[in-house]
Amino acid sequence: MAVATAPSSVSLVKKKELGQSYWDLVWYRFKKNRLGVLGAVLLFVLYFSFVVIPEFLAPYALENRSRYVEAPPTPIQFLDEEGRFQAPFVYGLERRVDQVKRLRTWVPDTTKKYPVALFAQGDEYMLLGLIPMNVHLFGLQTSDKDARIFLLGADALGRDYLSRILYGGRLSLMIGLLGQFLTLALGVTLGVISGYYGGPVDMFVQRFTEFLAAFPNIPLFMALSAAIPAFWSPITVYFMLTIILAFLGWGGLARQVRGLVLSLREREYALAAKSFGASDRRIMFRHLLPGTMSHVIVIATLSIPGMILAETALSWLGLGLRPPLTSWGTLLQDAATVRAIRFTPWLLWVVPPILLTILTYNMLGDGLRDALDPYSGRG
Amino acid sequence: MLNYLIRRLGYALIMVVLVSFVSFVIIELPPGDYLTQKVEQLRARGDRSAELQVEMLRVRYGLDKPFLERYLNWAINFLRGDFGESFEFERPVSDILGARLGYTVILALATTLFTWLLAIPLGVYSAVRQYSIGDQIISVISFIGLGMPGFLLALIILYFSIVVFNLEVTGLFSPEYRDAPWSVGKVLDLLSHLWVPALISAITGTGGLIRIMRGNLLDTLGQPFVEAARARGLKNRTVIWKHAVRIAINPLVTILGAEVFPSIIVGSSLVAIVLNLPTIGPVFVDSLRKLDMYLAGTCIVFLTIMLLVGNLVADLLLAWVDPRIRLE
Amino acid sequence: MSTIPATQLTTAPQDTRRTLIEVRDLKVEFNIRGGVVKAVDGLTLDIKCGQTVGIIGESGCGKSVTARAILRMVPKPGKITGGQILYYRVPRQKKLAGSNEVEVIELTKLDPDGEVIRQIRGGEIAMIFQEPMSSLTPVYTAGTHIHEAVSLHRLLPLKTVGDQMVERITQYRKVTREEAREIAVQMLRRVGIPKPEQRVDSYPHQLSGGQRQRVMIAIALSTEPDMLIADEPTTALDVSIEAQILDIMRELQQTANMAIMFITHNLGVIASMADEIVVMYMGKQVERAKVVDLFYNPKHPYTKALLQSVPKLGPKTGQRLASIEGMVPDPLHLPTGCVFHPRCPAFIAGKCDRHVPNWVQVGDNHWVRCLLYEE
Amino acid sequence: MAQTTNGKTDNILLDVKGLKKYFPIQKGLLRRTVGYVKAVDDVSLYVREGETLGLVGESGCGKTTASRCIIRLYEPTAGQVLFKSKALSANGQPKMVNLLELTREEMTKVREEIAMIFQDPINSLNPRMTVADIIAEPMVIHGKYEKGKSEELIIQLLERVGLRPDHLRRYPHEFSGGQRQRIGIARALALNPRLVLCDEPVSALDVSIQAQTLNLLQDLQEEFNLSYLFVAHDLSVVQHISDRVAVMYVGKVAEMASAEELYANPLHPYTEALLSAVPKPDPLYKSERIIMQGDVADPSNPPSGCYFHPRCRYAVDLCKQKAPEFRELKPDHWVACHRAEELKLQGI
Repeated sequence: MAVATAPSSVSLVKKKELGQSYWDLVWYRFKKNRLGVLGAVLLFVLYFSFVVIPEFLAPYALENRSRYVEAPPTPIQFLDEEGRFQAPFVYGLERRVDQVKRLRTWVPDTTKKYPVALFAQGDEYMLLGLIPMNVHLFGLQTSDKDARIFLLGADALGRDYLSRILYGGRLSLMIGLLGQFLTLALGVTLGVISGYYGGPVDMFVQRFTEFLAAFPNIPLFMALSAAIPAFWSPITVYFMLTIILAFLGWGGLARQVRGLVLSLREREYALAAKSFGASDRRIMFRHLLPGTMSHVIVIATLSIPGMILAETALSWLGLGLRPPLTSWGTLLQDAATVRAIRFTPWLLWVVPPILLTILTYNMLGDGLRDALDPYSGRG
Repeated sequence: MLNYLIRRLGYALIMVVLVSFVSFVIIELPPGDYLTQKVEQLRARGDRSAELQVEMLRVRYGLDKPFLERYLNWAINFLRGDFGESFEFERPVSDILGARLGYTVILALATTLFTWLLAIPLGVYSAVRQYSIGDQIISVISFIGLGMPGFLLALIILYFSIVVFNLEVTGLFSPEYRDAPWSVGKVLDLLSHLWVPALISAITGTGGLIRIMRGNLLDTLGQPFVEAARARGLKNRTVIWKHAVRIAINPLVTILGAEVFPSIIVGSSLVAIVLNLPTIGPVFVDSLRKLDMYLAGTCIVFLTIMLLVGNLVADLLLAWVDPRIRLE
Repeated sequence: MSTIPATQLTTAPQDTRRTLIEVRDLKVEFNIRGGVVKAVDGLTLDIKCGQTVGIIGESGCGKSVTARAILRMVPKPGKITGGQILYYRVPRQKKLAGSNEVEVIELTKLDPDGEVIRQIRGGEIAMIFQEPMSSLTPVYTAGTHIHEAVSLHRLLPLKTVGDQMVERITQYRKVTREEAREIAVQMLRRVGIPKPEQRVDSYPHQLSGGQRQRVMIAIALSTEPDMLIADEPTTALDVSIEAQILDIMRELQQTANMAIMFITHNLGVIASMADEIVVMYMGKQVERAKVVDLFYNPKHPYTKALLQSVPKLGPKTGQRLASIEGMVPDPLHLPTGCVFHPRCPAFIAGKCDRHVPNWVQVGDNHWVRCLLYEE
Repeated sequence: MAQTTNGKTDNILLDVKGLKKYFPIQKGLLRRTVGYVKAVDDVSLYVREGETLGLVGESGCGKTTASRCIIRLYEPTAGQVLFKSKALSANGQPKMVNLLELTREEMTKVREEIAMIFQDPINSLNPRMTVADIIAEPMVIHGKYEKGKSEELIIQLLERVGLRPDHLRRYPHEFSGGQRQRIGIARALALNPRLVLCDEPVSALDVSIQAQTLNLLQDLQEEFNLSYLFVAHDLSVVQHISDRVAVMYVGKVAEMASAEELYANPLHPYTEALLSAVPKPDPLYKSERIIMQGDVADPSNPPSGCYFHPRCRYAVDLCKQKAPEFRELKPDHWVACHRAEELKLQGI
């Protein structure tokens, strides 16, 4: 007998959540989880800025090269040399050779000042692939074609690194969603069928997932992606990679869904539906599937970051996406060497957005996990 | 029991053969082989005799033979202890792996020990003092660690040690000790490098363990037998450790088997690549990238063996610690 | 109707009159999100040596919490917020020396994790639980469980030979491993487990439900406690096993002269086990009486209704069951006045919903909390 | 038409003959079947129209499995389940059919006539559906749901079982156990069945709620001329609600008779012991208690002969060797015991 909880759960739910549907309840619970809501909001912002409008946010086009090879970040200045407050501007860059370290570096050229403006005109682009525009969130207001603003520095081809991170996010963030979508479609369908009917499908799902489990995971990823021919077009490679991620991911999901269906199938409400003559399809999709959805959503949310990371890691190792495709993984290729860290540490700026994405997904997933289980009587 | 062992081992053998074959197929999938890559490199360098040289190598490595024959040859030699030759290093696979095995094992054991010794007590504390400040701090840290990919963390640590502290932390030894014979100084030097992978595993590896331990223990603490033990007049500490933790820790044994043994071969290869550690992981990743098939194949086979052995050991261990489980 | 036979079981006459536990106006509250649940609200009772006190009530009425309060094991977030639990204790050492000197311990004042309460728990007041399936730690054998209890609480005399070559017991020692095992085998035999020498090494999953509950009883009694708290010990068992367990409990009580606090919702079980019964409803005790009195002359409308709502075995009457209307109220929003008034057939408007009834005596050892009997 | 157990075909609604359900025990990688749990092992019983047959026994005796086999939630291993169906007859005259031989479509039709009430008031209602949806579900399945008309019917049903119309849009978790059981009862009545299989409908309820629910079931029976197969482990409840009672032990029916007869003059030693074991809510009730030794037999490895013989105090050698036949010893009093004639057993 649950001494402590017996009085609590039922009555509490009753008071505040009277006559609400399951999803209303979930929403009500989720809203109260501050970390989860924060995760959801941040994720929305991330996807909006990296997937929908990176062209607008980025000051330059993806392949906009300049002579400023490996230029360090140029901070926005508000004070001129005499310390007077001014409209924001950046200095020009000047090449200097450091005799001691035998390095070529860039230093601010205080003789050149370029004012920074919001909604500045710059490289042409198509917003959402539809609307031709040339306005960027910010940029330099100057006629000097050579002037650049590098908030996060420039890479080895003199391209603005901030712009590249913004563009690169699109592929990295989408691969997680796409891959997860495929995984869900495969895993849930096969899982439900396998759990409900058993038989050959069940055998196949079981043996396949067992085999995948016995196969070392990371190498399988790598071996499969290594098998993608180098001459394929980048887009094909991208989709192949998505399919590989989904292919390796569905087994686990199917197994979990199978387990859930197996337990739900013996619930008395499923038996009740059967006793009234409900068809198998109706039992599966009206009674069993909704019961698994909450878990599926949580699992899916929590495994998207894994997919994003897999892309990042594979591309970083040169086994995933390859240039000219720009993703966080390919950007990492330039950043993750001891030499790069020593001499161009700003290239590591690609790491924070990756971490932020992973963290927000985890926050959202954790919040959902609590919210989707409203009968648990927890917090 | 013996029956069970024989069946499990037979099953494992089939699995190893299957996995090794499939991995060979997968490595075979990309068009061309290691040598086509090499030819291109040599050509790019303007080496005129490339074609001839490569043809010789092709015969030497048996790459001119059909796939199945190559696999069978390699598999039979494998049983004799000859794992083939690495194209990249032009040395026997066993030499390459053997040289790195020692460090890999040391690193795997050290990080595992460190992770578990840290995670279990923290998980127990977190569960026993549920919702206390300590629990919340541990929860937040483990939550972050859970999502933190090791190789990115390694990059961050590298950044701070190089750019901020100007410290050399890559590798396992400083240059002056790298080829020196073992001495107290060398051991100290090793320890001064070992903290980086240890720290990384502490952050990334403990998170999940702490969460699992906490969850399991909370479930167990709610069980009637815990209350019954308390009602017998046992000390709180005895109730928690002897009755609750003893049960809650069982599922972790499975994780131990599935993680520790494979990690001896490729324990966090990505971290090892970033930190330039002399372990098997980086070589393995590189061999996959370069289609160095005998090296890659050997690694995969050993990895599979380790995984299967790990699972078997975990199952045996579980049956040993939990009398409810019977092996049949 | 109200004739009480004088032969209510009293086996050890000298010891029975001594009060062992006295609960005075006990209050236990659970501070949960959304409010305070008064799990136990003003409970008063006493338990004498060798006596069985039954507590009955429906789920959530606070009977299990009461039992845990005595052992200071109220689960979080519950707290004892008022009242006293007095324990009239003869310390183990003195008892073994033959002394009957009683010391009074206020259990409610003890540190719930402290040394004193831990000596009492299991040693002097033992407890068995509803779930025999999960009340034994799955990785330890029956023998290990008993050993654990015995080595904590049981003392054996350390004999010394004194001046006049007479054996004297001057000290006590803990039992050894071998002795504990022997005790375990003995105890298992006493609770009727077949082949105890083998069963002592059985793990819980190798035992059936009935056997597990016997092992629980064996553990509880292995320390020779003064009182046993049995929290629904047979609810999870089948009738045939239930009969076996109840039989064993009755028999052991008579030989060991223990006090038993027997908690159940089953009127049949309580009728055959208890000397005195406390009826609880929503954390409050509504009636207390000797068992025959309660069954043949119930006073409180709730008790009456409860007795009439259970179908009885025997010649069929064809009558409908008298049911209690309505439902158990929300513990966070208890009715005003008497908590039972919305469901009470004897409800007096303007009185029962306004005034909280007092605990009044209506007969020899018969108490009731109902406005019908006040004034 | 097949012959019924007792030869009388007049008013028998459900006639179960030799019903068996063996669950295979599978082991190993290849799921080899190494044995069977004989959950239901030759059960014969019948239910007349408008009456209640109580099916009583200890946990694991197969009573729930048997009731589920009748409506083919589990496919029985062997046996016959004859049911007098109106839905399957062309001329409106009820016709005896063997449910186990029906096609899927035919079985679906019969399911309108047989409804089921489940034990667990928490698990038997889909937590994601409103009360209205739950009660409408059988109608939707059988294509009988009409907007407006059916909603009215659902409201009537709700009121009939003692719930309010404003409960319609709520979810199961907002109700107490007793109320949930009422929802389950309303759902069972949605298609106007003739037979209701009640699987421990009150054992999860508190005493006071249990009485309410039993009364409701009795009222509904009278009102709608329902027949009940009432599965329970509580002998007092079964006696209270049943016209006739069948006692099961390890997959077999030990005894079946009218409630009065069975409780007063049991013929099977198991029934006798069971009756004596039930604690009576009367402190002055004294009788010789028969304590059955040992535990209920394991249905995957039952004893030889009569399954009850290891615990039976009247067992003789014959009981160890030969399984007794289930026979009609007195009119309408069936028993499976070799020594039923000679024993003088004590009832209540």
